[in-house]
Amino acid sequence: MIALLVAVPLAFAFVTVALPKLSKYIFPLVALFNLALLIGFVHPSQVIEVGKWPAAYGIVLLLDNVNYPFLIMVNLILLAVSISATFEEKIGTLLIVLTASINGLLLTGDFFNAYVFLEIISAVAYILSAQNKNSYAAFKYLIFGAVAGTLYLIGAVSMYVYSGTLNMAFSGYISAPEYAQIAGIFMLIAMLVELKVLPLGLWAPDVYSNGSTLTPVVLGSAITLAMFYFYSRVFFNVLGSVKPYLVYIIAIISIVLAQLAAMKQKTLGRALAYVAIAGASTVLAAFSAGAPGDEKIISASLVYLLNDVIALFVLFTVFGYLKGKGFKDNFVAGVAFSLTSISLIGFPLTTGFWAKLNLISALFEAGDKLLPIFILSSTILEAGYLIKWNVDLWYSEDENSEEYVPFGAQIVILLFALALVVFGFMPNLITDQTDKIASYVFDFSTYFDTILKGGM
Amino acid sequence: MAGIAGTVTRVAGVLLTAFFFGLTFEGFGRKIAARIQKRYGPPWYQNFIDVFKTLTKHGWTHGWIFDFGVLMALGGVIATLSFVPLGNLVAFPGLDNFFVIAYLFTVGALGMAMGMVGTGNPWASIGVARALTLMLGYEVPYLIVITALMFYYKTGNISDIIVAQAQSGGWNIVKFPIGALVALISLQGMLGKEPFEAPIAPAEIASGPMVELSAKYMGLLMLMNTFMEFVEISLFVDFFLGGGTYFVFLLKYFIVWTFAVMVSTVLPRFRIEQAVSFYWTVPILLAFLQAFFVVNGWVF
Amino acid sequence: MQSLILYLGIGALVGYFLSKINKHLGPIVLFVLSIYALYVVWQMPTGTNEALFGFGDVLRFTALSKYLSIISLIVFASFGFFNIAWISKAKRPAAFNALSILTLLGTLGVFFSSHFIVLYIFWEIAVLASLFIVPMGKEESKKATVWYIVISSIGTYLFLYGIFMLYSKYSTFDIFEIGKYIQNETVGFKWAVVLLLLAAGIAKSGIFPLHVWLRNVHGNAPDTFSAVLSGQLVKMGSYLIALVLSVFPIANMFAEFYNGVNILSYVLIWLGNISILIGTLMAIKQNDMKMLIAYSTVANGGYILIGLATLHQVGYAGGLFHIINHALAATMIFLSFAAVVYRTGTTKIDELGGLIHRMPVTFVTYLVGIISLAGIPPTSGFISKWMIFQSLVSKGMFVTEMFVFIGSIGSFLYVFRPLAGVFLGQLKNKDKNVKEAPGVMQIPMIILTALTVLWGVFPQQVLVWITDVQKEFGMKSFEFEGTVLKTSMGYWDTWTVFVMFAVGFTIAAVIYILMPKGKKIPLEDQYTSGEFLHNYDLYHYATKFYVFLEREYEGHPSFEDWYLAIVNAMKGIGKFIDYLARRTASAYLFWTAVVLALIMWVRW
Amino acid sequence: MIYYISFILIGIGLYGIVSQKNLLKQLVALTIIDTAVNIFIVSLGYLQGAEAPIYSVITPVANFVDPLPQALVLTAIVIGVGTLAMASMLLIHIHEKYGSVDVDEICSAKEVIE
Repeated sequence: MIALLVAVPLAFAFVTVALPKLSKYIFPLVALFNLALLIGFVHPSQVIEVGKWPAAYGIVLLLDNVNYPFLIMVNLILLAVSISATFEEKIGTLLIVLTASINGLLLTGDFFNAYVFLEIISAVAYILSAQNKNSYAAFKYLIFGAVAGTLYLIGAVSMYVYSGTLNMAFSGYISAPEYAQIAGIFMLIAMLVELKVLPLGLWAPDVYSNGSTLTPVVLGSAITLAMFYFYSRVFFNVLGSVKPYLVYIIAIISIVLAQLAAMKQKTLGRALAYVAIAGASTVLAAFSAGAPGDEKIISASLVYLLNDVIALFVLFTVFGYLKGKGFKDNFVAGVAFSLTSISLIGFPLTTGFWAKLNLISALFEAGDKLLPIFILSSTILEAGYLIKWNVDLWYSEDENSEEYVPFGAQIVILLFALALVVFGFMPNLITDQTDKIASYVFDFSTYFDTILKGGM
Repeated sequence: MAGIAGTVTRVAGVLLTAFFFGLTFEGFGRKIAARIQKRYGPPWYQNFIDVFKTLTKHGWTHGWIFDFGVLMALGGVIATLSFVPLGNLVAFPGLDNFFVIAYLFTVGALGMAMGMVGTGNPWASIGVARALTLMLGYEVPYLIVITALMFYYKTGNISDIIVAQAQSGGWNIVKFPIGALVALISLQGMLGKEPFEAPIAPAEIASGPMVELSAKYMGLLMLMNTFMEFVEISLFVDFFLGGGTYFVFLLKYFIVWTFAVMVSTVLPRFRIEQAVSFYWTVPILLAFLQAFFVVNGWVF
Repeated sequence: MQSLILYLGIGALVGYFLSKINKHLGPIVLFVLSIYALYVVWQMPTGTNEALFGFGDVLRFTALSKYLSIISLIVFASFGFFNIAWISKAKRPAAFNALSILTLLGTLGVFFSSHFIVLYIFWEIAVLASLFIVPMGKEESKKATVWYIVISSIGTYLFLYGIFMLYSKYSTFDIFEIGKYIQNETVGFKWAVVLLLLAAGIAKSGIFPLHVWLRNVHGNAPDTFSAVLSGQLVKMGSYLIALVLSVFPIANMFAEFYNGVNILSYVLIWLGNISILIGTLMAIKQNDMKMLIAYSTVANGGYILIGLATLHQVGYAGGLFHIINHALAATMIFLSFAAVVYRTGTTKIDELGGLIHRMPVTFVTYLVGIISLAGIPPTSGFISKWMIFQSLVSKGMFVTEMFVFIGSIGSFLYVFRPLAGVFLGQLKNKDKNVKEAPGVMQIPMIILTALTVLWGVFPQQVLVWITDVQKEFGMKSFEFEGTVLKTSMGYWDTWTVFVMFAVGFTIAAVIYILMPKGKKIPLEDQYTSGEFLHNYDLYHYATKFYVFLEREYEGHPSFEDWYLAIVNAMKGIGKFIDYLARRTASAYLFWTAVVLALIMWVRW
Repeated sequence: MIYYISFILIGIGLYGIVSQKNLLKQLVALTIIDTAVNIFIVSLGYLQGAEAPIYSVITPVANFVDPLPQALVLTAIVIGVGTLAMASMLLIHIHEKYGSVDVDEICSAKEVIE
């Protein structure tokens, strides 16, 4: 059943190649179908052995308690994208392919299969980046992404060499930690690139700020979410849980640099791009702080990630449509923008507040007093420039142009913004879920058993 | 009722003393100044003549704030004066806290400043601005010295300090010579006499605050000025010269007044910023020196 | 307390929608709510605990809460009433009203909380609500907003860090609970925690080194809202300082340094000293009347801090008393400025003049406000200054005294500047037709004026509140009997002083009435050194009022510039990052290789 | 031995990308890396003296090289080609927009356009 999550979008992608005009309508349907399938028909844990090859030999697709919520979230975001974004017909096909490949990346239990999905995602991302005649930025991203991809491939193949299998669970089980570490380093670099952690995320500002409306939204929300899932899968579940100090430090440096760069920006798009970098870096830093099996930190950082992703979705959508014009005639967009930026900063009674509060609290409990300092001080900067942008946009004097936010997008961003506020008032709705994910993230034996023994 | 009657009598005594002796000593002061300058000078009662004459003339007013300011000035100073101990003549025993007097004093100053600026003449504004600036100069060292005294005697009441001087048998001018020097320098500024005469400076800014005054307004403010001088010098006498009985007090008062007049006669005028920077260097350092001595118990 | 907070929350919504119908309705909602809350708070017994929407005992009504709530509600009630007329000048009236009510909710919540996180939440609500009102002001108010949020965030996040340091030790967020344990910690921990907790209060009440936002924010915010900012929100910081200093046994936690003053208090007192100096000297320089009073808020924040930090029977009471005085005075002053701006449209002192002849009520409000601010009897402002002076003198803190006296005498200087420039002097030609502020605006101004004088003459009510606070925290409480205020260094009687002032005034008045009447002459009838003047607008001394004094500290360092320089340096790093990001893929790849090599070398 | 070749090739490719200012040359360097990685993978599966992994009359005993890397390489090559094609497309667009594929010239052209 879960194979349909990949197969159906892929099939429809081919349909839309033939009938490009339909893509606009098929894409939301596909996303809706995925959601319906996920919520109504499939439940963790399920395993599919592709081509009936048994687990350690063939490709395995797995739905468990970790990727199930991620899948729902990603498909929800893609559905939102399908409603809120306006795109060309060809891009519709691409987005359907993206749906398939993200679902595939989330489901797969195989290193090489993951590589293929990663490359497809990247390819889509390159094309999305090249929107709006932004080819140069896209080319830079491409060079960078391609090198990262080859590094990932080296890592995946190394795992194969050490363990004799590409199955994540089994190779993680079988390979000695020091080998796994070397393979992990290669994969890590690839992921740092995709997670746009500075200095490896230097491609992001150009791509995010100059592309079409769609580019930063898709890259910043759906793909980031998928990458973080993959990171947690590979590094918490498969390659064992050590606190990677270097990643921690790099992520912290990245937070600082990104915030400083965001502060300096004179255009909103670029500032938001750096905000996205800082957000991703913060989550990564928290992930590495929580790597030695600290479920509280992981849970809190997942809330943080969710808040970040939704907030950036809204912010980038508003930016994409209004191009930095004021909110005078776009009241709804303005409200959504302000609410999400408040949540992103982490003012009380928004999701961001609980994200930061829980994260800091969990870090303190774990005895980590360094990261809270950076989180809090970066929040100061973030508060400064985000409020500045808000004020500038609300009180901008410029005569309004024809830029407006379409109705569908207005609904979507308003719903997302309100969701952040509602979760702010009822944080349990979301923390319960993340607690659950966090409790499974480190549970390698269950994962191993599920995959090897067929789950059912 | 007897208490109230006594209080009223004492207040009346204080006010009348200030009125009579204040004006008289001012007359003496003019005479002394004239003699130093080799002039004959007016008679000693000249100031009485001035006050009464101005009070009875028809003058000009610039609106209600001008009138109100003048009244507030005189009223404030009268209120202040009634709390000042004149030697052993204390109108309100126990209520002569120094800070109360020092701040009540500013009511009168504020009233005058407000009324004079209310005339709409910029010379008055300049004069007031200078007066306030000068105040920032002389008040700080003065207050530090006085608070050092208060710290030493563990009381903020002036008459208590007078009593303590009598008991220990030494005037504070002997015990706190540096402080007395600072207070004397500040006193010159308070009195607005040379070398700290910039706020009035008749030849420069047309008598500053007084530029638009006429007739009874002038008279009321002359009274106010007399009372202010009386408060200032009385405080010095009480704090440093041991107060004393009524007549001894007046004698000491006269000596201090004469000294101030003599100093003012022979000195030229500081520019206002010179005055302030002077106060902010020498007297304030001396004041701190005195405070340092007091804190360490080095008192003669 | 819980219901009060709930009502205010609903009130914010109601206020918003009512303002959409008619913008004058919103302030009425605020006014009614504040009066109702004032009634409730006045009645409520202290020491009660309450749950907040089902979360444990997180609210606690202490005597300190009561005192500050009453102050805040007085400020808000007058603000609300004033706004009924003023709101027609607001840029976004509906949002303005709703956010003002939310600000009130936030501050009251802060005063009621006994749980650090709840306190923090309410704190941020107050900050956020006020934050979005600020940019409705002048053009520069947008920049001011950024100053506001950044400095405020610095304070609150330091505070938050401190909370978590405590939480990781004691696993509780209850303020009073923590106060019991903290005494036995290591010295470093105590210093860190107390300073971190105080940071929020220091930032909020505009104490050096986090004072820089006040000029921008109070100076540029919407005119009436400056009254709330300076009269009320700043007091939230003072509240936090008072709370931390009294709940934690500071005197036992830190070693004695000088004459019974512990070392932490001494540090705080020095911060207060510097604030007073900066606030006073900078206020003297300002040409914008709102900015001038904003700097005076810095100086008065210093007074409050010094008073509280002495932790002395008299000084602490003086600090608390100064909170109410400055709240009332700042509100009066800013409201009178709002009335002036309402009629004339400018805040520059040298563009105004002679308004007393057109706006006498506004003038009187301002006059009494500054008399109280400068600490001149018979207003309440003097009482608190007197108390602070007495306690400093009794401890022999001469250096602090110097700053305090500079602040006190300096305040005569700076408050006189708007008095002379705006209200006195020559009436400008363009303002010849200005009318007095509307009656609705006059009423709160008159009430505040009356209150200031009333509490100056009969301070018992305020002193009861203050001594309740002192008793609650187990300090020796300030002694007074009727209108007689007592300290170890003597006493004074507010009533006698007032009577003597009345007597003096009567004597002067009698002389005045007995003597021949003066003839009223127009303002243009002036001594002009013999010149013939065409334009009396120019015959008004308001520009560079204290130029001779300003010249003495012309080249002073500016903390605002320093902070901006730091920001610029940070932006420089950001620029470098941005430069890297604009480079070719080669550069990225180079960095990849570097990171890869690094990771290979360190292995994680 | 062959590992070293592939690593040397990767090094050359990285150097090429870092040092070259012509975007097309960077792309060439990228394909060099791609190829090098492919060689690396194939070389992993190679066993000295083993035979092609096909059951037949000639090889009745399964003395095979590892077949999986070869399969992987096929996929990787396809992906590499896709990337190459896309990069070429982007290069054409870049050339259309800026009239050059040289980094410096693009930068100066960018300033003109913006």
